[in-house]
Amino acid sequence: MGEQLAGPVRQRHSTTEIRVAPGDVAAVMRTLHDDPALRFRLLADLCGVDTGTVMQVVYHLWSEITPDWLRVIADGLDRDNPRASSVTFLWKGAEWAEREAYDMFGIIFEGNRDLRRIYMPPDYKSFPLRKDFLLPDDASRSPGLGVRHMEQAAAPAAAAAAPRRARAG
Amino acid sequence: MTADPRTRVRSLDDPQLFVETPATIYDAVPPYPPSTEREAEFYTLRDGEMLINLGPQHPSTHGVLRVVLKIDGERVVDLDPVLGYLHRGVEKICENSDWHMVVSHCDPLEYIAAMFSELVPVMAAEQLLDVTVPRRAEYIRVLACELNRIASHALFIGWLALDLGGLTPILYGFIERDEIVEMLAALTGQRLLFNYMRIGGVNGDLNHEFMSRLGDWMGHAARHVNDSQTLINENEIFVKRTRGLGRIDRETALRMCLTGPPLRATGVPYDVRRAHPYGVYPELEFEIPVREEGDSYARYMLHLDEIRQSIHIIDQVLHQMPDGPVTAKLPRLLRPRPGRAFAAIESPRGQYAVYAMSDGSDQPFRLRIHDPSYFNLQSVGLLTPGHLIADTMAIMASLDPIMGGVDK
Amino acid sequence: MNLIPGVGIIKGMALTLLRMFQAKATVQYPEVVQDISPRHRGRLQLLYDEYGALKCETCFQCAQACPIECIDMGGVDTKDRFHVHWGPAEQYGERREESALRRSGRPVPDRTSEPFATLDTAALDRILAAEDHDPRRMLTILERTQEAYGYLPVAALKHISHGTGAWYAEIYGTASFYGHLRLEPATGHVFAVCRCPACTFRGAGRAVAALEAALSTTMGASSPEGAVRLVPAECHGASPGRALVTLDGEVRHDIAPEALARQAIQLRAAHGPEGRA
Amino acid sequence: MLTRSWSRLTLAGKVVLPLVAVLGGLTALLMLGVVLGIVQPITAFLVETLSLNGGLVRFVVAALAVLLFAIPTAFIIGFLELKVIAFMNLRLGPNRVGPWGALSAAFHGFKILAKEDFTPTGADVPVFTLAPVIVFLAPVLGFLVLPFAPGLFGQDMNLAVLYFFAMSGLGVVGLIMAGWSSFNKYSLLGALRAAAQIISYEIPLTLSVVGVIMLAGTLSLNGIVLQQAGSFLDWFAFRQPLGFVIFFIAATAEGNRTPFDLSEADSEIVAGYATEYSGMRFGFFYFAEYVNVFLLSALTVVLFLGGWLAPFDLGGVLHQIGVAFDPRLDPGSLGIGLLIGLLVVPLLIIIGLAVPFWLAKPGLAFWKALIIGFLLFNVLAAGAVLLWAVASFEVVQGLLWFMAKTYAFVVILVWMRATLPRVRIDQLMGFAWKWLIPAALLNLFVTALAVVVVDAVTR
Repeated sequence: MGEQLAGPVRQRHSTTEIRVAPGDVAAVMRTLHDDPALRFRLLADLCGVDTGTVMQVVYHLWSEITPDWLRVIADGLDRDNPRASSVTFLWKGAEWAEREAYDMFGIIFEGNRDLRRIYMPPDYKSFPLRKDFLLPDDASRSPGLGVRHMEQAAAPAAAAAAPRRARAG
Repeated sequence: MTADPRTRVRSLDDPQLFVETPATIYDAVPPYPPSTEREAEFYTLRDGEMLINLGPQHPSTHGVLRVVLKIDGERVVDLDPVLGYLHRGVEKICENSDWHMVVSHCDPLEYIAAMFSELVPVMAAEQLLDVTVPRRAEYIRVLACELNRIASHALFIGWLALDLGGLTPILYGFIERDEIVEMLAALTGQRLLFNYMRIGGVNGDLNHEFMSRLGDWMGHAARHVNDSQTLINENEIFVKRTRGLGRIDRETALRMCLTGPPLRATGVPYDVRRAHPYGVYPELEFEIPVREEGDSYARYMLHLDEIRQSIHIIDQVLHQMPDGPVTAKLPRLLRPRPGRAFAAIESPRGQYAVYAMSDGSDQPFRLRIHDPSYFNLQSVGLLTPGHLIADTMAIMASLDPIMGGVDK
Repeated sequence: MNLIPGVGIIKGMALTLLRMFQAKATVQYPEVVQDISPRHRGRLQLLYDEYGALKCETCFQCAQACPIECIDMGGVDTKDRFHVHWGPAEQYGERREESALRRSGRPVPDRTSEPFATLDTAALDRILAAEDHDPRRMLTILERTQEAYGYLPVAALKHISHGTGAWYAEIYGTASFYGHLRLEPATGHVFAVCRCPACTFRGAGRAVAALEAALSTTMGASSPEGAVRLVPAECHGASPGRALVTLDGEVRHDIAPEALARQAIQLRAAHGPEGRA
Repeated sequence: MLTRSWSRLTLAGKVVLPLVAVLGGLTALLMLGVVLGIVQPITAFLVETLSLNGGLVRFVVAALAVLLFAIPTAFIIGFLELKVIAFMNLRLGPNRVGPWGALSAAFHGFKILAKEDFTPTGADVPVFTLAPVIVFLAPVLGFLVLPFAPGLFGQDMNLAVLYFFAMSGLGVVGLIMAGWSSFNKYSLLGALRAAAQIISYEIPLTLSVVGVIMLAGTLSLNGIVLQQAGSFLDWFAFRQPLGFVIFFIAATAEGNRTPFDLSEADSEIVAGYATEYSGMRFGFFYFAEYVNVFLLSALTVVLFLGGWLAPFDLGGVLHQIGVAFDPRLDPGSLGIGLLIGLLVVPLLIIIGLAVPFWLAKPGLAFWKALIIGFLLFNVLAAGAVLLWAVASFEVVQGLLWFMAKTYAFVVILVWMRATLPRVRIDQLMGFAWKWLIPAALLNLFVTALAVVVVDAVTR
């Protein structure tokens, strides 16, 4: 499967991490699931991540061969039109997880029969967990770091709207 | 009912959105055109079929869950759960609070087993901070979690019987739970949301009050649960209503991402305490109860076996409890290294996991909470069509969803 | 499973009949109070000391430390001047009680909740823009505001709070912490003496003693007739070779105790008989 | 001046003063009438008309008595249910209102009176308001027929059993009206379930009673009870055991009691037909259920356990153990002894009862011990009078036995409610049609065969 890996395989705290281009997520998942040597039969978790500049979809898998988790990161989804292929053909249970990722980040999963909003009201326009979602109330005020510009009504010209912190590792 | 003039008002939680006055309560059919094929297929009614709202305000939905049933007479043809009534945006709030506050925000998620919903973010933070927790703290964590598991299972038995009409087991369940919760209140200070786990250990050491109550309780452990058993296990009406109901086979269970008792009832021995050992579980000797039938009755009996296993674990933990500090040395302001961590534990309802990302600041960059009830509840849509309305109660009760965790 | 169908039901009925005559688990609450464990954290209440005074001086520590920011508190500062509030910005709430009382014709008890004078915030906005609305440079913002308006009006503090997003209570805490920041317009002349270790070596102590004798008052207060005030100052370690003593803002070069005393008495005399205009 | 003094009156005064005024006026009017001689013909006319149509008067009085008897029964059974289920759930149940919480069910009733009963939008108002009345009156009318004691019954119809089934059929109509008219999907489901359940359980109910009728030969409940005279072995329960079991199961289903309480299954369809009801309308459903429980257990007792008949002859038993008890004791024969007894004996008994308390608790003042003694004396006296009444009056003994047996069955029904879970709708119907009706027919066939054979042998 070497050619489909987009990044180095990392190993820490009993979790193996591989990065995959969003295009060949379906192929990688099928091999992981069906290959008798791997047998990753259980999808532990599926979640969307917004790293401020790019969107990711992170899958956690488990197989009875090793007690470790396998983290597959579909990296590099474009922020304005995030698209990823759905894994409901392997795990029907991922339907709701993908619905939540769509509801919170706007990631569209091709192949998911029922991609509706699951938490927000159906006619809700914006996607709450994206980094540029401005919270109307001031839940963002927190004494820890003083106040970040998230609640800034008139965004100052100098600092960009996105948070000023480095991109996550 | 003349259509009242639809005034457009600015929606409260999304400033750019204009919302018509909310549709009247009793048309289950949404006022907007269906957006996906599944929705279109669900909301087209053949003759003789009727849409009925089960919830959000309904006696047996274990919290605020609305299920739109498409029924033909008493038989359920199709089912579409509608979530979001209890959604508080915990993940967004956690992104704006520092690592200590995350523990308090995650407490009320699976509120019946609050000890577990605290433990997972703490373990994720410890992975990010590369902190080794003292052994005594690990043992106390296992002790508190197993006690909380017994309390949660005792309540599960009560709710299952209550949803099928029996009035007595719920009371025995609450009496059993109350003894345990009083004991945990002596240890942690709170009855429901303990807020006892800290990053690097636990809040306080075992005190005399807790040990004496635990001693009495161990003498007659799970006495009321045994009473509920005689009331339920061989009761013909109960058996006839739950045996063979909501049967799911091993393959579909894995595909539906079921975890916890519903998965182990189908024969798959997946328990995070054995599959991905954490804390001191490798040193404890206990076996994972597994059943083959995969129906509501098997799920119910599995909970009883798990209670016995938990008592066995508590016994061992009390014997092997080492001495030493209960919290690791940590700076007051925690700024974990930029990176990712995935921590999962076995909560009474299944695999409860947190995927935490840190960007070096003292606030989590992303905190994804994986709740077992969210995925277990999903299989209700697969199991219920074909049965009667009364069976949806039995199946949902046997899957034991907690809406706090489902809606996050 | 037992053979005869009815046995399960009968066993269940027998058990409930047995339980009917057993000891009950109910605790008769008002008569029998269950013992609360010493570690109980359920009691959230404001404590009173033995004289009946509230043991809370609105220091906001609890509100700041609260993990889920659920503590909403407000209070009046020790000199009964400013109504300070911590918690989510409840714009409407702060005015609600007072306006209700005023509309009902009853006197508003809290003098500090007088509707504070409005302020032309042009200068303040320039300062905020210069400091990039950054709450961590709060001290410089407050000092430059004091230079612009002569003191720190409440409206300015509110505007800063809205501009930088920090809690109003935090800003009020910073303003009232530093001696050189004034929350009230300075009346009459102001002697400011910096008492940091560097200045004290170079004669600040003698200057303060002389001024206190001349003005017959103590540090931080004004002379009896209010002509001259003696306030602590902050030289940030940049004192020019001798103790930092300023009169109405500009630095005094001759800080000999006698000269300062003569100057103070002269100012008090100038202010003395014909009274302030 | 009048208004000023009126405002100074206390609240009690404002109530008592007008009352006294009215009474005084009436007596004055009556005195005037007697003097003028117009009162006498009026009373004569009244007596004459009443005596003419006695039957109608008896019916009106009986209906009134039955209605007044039904409400307290509903309160008592409501309280009984709360307490028994609580004790079985290892909790105490209501114990704050009245002694041991006895008045709690009564206060439930008054509270329901105070609650607002609104009509939901879209509800069919006339049907919506009439439904609870029908549901409540159906079982209450059923009381008319019950033989409480030898002479004590509402209306002795010779078609009593038939009348009773007509009334329970009427109840179903009320349920369907309630369910259909409250414009709520849950109510509709609940009403249809109730209709299906009660109709399909009416058949085994009637069939099992036909067996008893064949043996008793009469449809009148009094006749049936008299047929079961003699010791408890002559009761129909022992001659019709299968009929008795079928009747009891069908009766629980008829009263919507667990395990057949599907029409008001709160865990599935919120509150069934009573979802949209609140206030006194819901109160009617609430009381109807309890009155139905009393009615069904009373009927089981009358048909199968010999209504007001004693299981064994009390007098005979007492006689055997040597206690010669002649109820017609003539107190006059004691002469002066009676007078002394009435003055001295109660005092002695009170002191006798007070002393042990005074000795047992040192801190207790003697006068307090006396009060306790006096209370105990009252209890003993009441007991003695009751025993004497039972021994001497046939009606009191009959009523006592009837009430004891009926409340035993009420407790059994409540006991089932505390223990058993609910049955599903298709199991409920399957059980009725596949099990109960064939069993009832079999019982019918066997009884008929027995009657014919016994006839042939004895003739």
